[in-house]
Amino acid sequence: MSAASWAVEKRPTLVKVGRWVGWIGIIAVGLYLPQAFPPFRVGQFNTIMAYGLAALGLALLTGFNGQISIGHGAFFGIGAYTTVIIVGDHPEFPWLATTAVGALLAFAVGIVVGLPALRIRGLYLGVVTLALALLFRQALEKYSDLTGGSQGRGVPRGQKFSAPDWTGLANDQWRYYVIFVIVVGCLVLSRNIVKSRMGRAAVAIRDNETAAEVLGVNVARTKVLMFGVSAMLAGIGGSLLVIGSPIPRVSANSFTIVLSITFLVALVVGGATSILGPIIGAAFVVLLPEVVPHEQQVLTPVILGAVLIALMLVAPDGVVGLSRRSASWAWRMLARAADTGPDTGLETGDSSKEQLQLDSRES
Amino acid sequence: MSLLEVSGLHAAYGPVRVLHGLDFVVDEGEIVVILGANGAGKTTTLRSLSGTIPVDGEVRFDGAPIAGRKPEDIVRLGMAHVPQGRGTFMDLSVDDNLRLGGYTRPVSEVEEDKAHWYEVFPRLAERRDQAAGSMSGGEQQMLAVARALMCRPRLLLCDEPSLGLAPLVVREVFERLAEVNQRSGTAVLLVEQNANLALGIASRAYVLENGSIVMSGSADELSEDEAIRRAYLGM
Amino acid sequence: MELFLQRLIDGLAVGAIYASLALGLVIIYRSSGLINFAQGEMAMFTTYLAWMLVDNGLSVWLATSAAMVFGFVLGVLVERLLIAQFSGPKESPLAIVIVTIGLFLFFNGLAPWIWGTEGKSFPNLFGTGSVDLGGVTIKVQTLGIVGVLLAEVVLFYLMFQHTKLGLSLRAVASNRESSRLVGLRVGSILAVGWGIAAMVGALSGTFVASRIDLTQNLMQVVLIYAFAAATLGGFDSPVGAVVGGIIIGVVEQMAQYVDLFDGFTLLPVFLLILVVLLVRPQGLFGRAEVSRV
Amino acid sequence: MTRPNKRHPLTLVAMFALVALIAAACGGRDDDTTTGGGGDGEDGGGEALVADPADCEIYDGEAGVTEDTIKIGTSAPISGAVAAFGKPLAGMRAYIDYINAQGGVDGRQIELIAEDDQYDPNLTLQNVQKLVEEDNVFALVGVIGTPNNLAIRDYLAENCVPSLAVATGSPKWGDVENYPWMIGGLPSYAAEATLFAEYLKENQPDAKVAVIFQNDDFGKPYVEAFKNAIEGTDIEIVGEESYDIAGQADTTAQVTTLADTDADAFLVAATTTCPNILGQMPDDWEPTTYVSIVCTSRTLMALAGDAAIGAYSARATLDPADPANAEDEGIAFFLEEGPKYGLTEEDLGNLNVAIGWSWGEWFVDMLEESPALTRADVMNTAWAQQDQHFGVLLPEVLVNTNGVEDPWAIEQLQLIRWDGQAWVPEGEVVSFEGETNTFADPTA
Repeated sequence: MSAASWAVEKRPTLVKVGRWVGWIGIIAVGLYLPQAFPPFRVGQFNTIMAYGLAALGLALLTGFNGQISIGHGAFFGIGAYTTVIIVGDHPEFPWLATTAVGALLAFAVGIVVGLPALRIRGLYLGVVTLALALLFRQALEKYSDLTGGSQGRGVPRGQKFSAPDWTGLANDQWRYYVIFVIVVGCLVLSRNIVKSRMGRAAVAIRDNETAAEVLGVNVARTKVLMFGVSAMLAGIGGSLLVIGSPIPRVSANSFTIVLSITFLVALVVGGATSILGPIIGAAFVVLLPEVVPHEQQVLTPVILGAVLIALMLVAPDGVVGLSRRSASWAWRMLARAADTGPDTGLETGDSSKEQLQLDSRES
Repeated sequence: MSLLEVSGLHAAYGPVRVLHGLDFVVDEGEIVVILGANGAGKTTTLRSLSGTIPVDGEVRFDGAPIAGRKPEDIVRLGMAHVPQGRGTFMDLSVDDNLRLGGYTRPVSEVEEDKAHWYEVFPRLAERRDQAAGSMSGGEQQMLAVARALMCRPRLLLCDEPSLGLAPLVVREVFERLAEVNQRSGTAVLLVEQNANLALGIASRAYVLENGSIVMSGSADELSEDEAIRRAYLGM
Repeated sequence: MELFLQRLIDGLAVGAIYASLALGLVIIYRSSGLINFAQGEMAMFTTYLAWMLVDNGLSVWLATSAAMVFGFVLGVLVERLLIAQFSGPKESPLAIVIVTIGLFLFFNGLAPWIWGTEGKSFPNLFGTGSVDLGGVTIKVQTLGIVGVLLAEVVLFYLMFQHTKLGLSLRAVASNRESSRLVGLRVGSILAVGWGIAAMVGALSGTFVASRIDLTQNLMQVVLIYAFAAATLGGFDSPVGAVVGGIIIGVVEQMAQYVDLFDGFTLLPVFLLILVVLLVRPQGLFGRAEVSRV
Repeated sequence: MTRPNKRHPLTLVAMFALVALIAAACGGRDDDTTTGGGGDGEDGGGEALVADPADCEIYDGEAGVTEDTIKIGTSAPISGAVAAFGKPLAGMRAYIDYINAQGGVDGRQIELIAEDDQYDPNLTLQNVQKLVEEDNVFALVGVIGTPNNLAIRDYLAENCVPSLAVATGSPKWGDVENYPWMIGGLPSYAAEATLFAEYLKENQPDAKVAVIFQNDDFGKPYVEAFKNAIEGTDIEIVGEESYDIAGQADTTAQVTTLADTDADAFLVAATTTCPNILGQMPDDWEPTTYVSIVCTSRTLMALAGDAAIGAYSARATLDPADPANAEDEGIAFFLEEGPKYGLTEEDLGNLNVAIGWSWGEWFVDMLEESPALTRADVMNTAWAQQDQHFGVLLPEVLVNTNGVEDPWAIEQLQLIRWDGQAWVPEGEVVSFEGETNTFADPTA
């Protein structure tokens, strides 16, 4: 038996092993990063992870459930403001507890926003959530006594999330590791949700709401819960953004609709139907400005827009989908070389099946 | 030369092959029925004729090859398709539906034809300003047929007009089809499960199973055939 | 009372602008069932083109007309080159939402690159005079914009109900496959729909630019209110867009009576559309979804 | 089928354990938390330093300075919604190119690294960290935006990095006690609001004032300061309306409401919305109108058309676009040298570009005056300015600072009036020297 045909035969096992190796590799690299980079880079990785969580929330909502939100910046903001306000007023309050509070608040608001989403379907939901993003920004300015408005609000000077002595870590490294663990936890949680009954129900709703209903899926409950969970992830991300910063501070100017759009870009770049994709997408949006030449920075949004359009044309399932498809293609080539493999022609469809779909009024 | 000549027609949805080389003809002015069970490939056959799905094989309409052409061009050649589920413009009025049927014709003809078909289908005339979606299934089926006829086709493709209709209404629809065929000389290619009524108005028939034609003959011959009687006529 | 009347009239004026952009959104929605998030940015872009012409000495009216032509071409190009790529099996409204958001970023970034970041001033189409009616001042500009809006509505009504183009636009929106089966060239019709929408957008862009300075942000906020107007009125109803626009304009003005809404103008608008959508998901004038059998 | 969700609590626990292990194994970073407060705080030499390196855990006084270069940085909105605010950068760049062409500062070429923050304070902080930690810049200059500077000032104070000519007028820059490493490059908004209050006291002592303000970091302190200034006078605010710049296309409702009060003075604390506001004023309402200094651009005034005629504002600088100013030394220099260093025709007519140019000049002056090229020396030089004049400042405007006592650089303003074509000066230049911090509490 040739190596190729062996590989083809063992494909399922290999894929599984490969996946584990991949995950362990990612975690290992993730753990090593703060050892290799200066504090400001480590802070940037924190931003990537925080944005990544918001994009992950969008993936659950959009990629796996077919609902759209152009307002996730608001949920992200809820998390961020919760942390700053609580720690600002009660410096003794543990930082990570504020993340939990922020997550719960975002979840609750997500449920409230998700409720009308039951009736306001598809594209209408896009419009309503877009309005929500702007509304949040206005509320920050309107209630600036609490939020600091556009001037912003910080915690008492010097107060920051610092490393306990026993760790022997620098503050930035400590922040990074804590956030890293939470993010990995959220990734595992999301993966489990997707594989759970609820996740399958969500996908069924995305693909055909009426059919899902006929099959006995509780459409209303699933959609509202997905909205809540999605908002919660964004809320955690927002809180982590603050915790991960050497100068914990928020300003209304950071929570414009541009932020919500940024999350969408991250989602699309990474791949809407993957768990790791949103983090990759977040890395893209955070690091892109650095690769744009300084003289051409005015063009950053143009590049973002062009990338978004190009991706939808050539790889609507994002970077992760693209790699899935090329892996699948490689397997087929291997199978052909081995000439023993089963016809995998149908299997290659599995990533394209997961392209973006949306329950729209006219579908 | 027949009006429609099909040979070696293949079609597939993605990797799933549905039609495996059909050969059949429809002559000028006749009614031909293709019988087949659910999933036999009846709808696919019609869709491949009208250009809504890509095909392999040869399709000649009035001598000209049309395989691979777009539906909007094929309709201009004189082949109209009443799709499964009727394809009415639900939120448009009956009158607008008919006007759209005559989209490829000059305006003067459209008014004339509309008047004509309102005469043939008086129920449509009564409902001319009503949204098509608000009518009963039978009325919508009539509308779909009338709309298809508005382009003055030489061949009318009809996809299971009996689907979802009460038996009495089905009977009326078939009567109308026969009437239209006689009055205007439009050839009709009908796909049906309801063999009883279809064979009643058709001159010839084909039987489609799993994407292949397994039997053909005159309508009378087939209605006598033992296998057909058992499979499609419920006897 | 005078204050109340003044606010009503002001609301009408602002609402007319929202309505005007909302009309463009409705046209696209009607023909393709899509929402164009780049509608405002395309209008901003064509307004810059109009500004260039004015800057080179062309009259405002001619420049505005030229901008409308540009708009039409831009709309057709966007539909043919991008949106049309997503028809057929790959069709997904969400993909198109994201493409239009991409276009939003694209145009929003391109404009300052071409024309700089400094605001430009765009002349007023109707001059600066005003009419006094028993203590209530009405600007000639207001009358002009409302007049143009009414003309737009009448023209659109005639086009949709009484022309072959209008009929085919409605048909394509209603059932794309059947449209092809009766011989409509769906692609071209959709492109024309986008063209008309962008043309209307170009007009509203010049209206807005005559009131605030022309920057790449010209239409962003207006677009949100136009969305609200279309949502309120029903995305498939031109009449709804106009009524929705006027209502939102008036609500925005009247909200000044309530302290809660001071500096928080989106709240009443947001609450309003939320309530309307909950009670009538298709909007005030929208047609309810006809169930398919 | 497996039931992976059952595994998840365990996975999490395992993950925590793993991280704890690895983190402990890896250990901390050597170069980060160097212990020992103080550094080598000897540079300044003086006793009572305003900017004292002893306040910092780590002090790297000569960062970014080599034999032949000085690296400096800035962060500004180069792209994004308010990229227009980034205009001064062009002027600053041009001036630095000019000075480099003249041989630089003490033979050192200045290298300016500008990062884009899209006006998002989070990005500003990231940019500044990058500039300080990776690019190793000596100082920052002309960082734009109130929220943006607020986001970085703790960082600057902790790391003892000077930020000169901070590009906003927020009263907060007067808080030198807590933040000695930054100095403002514009007059305080509070000083401006006070100027208008002073004018009213003199000319309309019982004025009824209508106020419209942007409900943000610009408008709010502006109105606060105005209220402080009229306290105890007969001037009364009869109407107060705010609007949200990001969520509102139109301010008609607010203006209509204010017009209804029949106020005889109108304070417009707005930025780009000024023309809209002026244009919405009904013809029969003719109050004494004051627009903020940021509205004095010709584009904005032109947009407002006739409605703007007679409006008051203030200035501390000369407008390069006004031919009447062509004789001024600073303006002439800017117009002559600017184009040689990349400024376009449009840039030359832009007041903000001219202001950026001026900051460049001021910054270079401070470098040259500094006893040594260390961060503390340069910063303390900024805190001890005497009758300094630079760029396109009005000839009468002289910069005097004295650390905590007098932290404001630009404290002279002149009232001006729009005649439909140009701004015409109204009266003499008013000096608030040393008083700015009394107009608004910088620590509020």
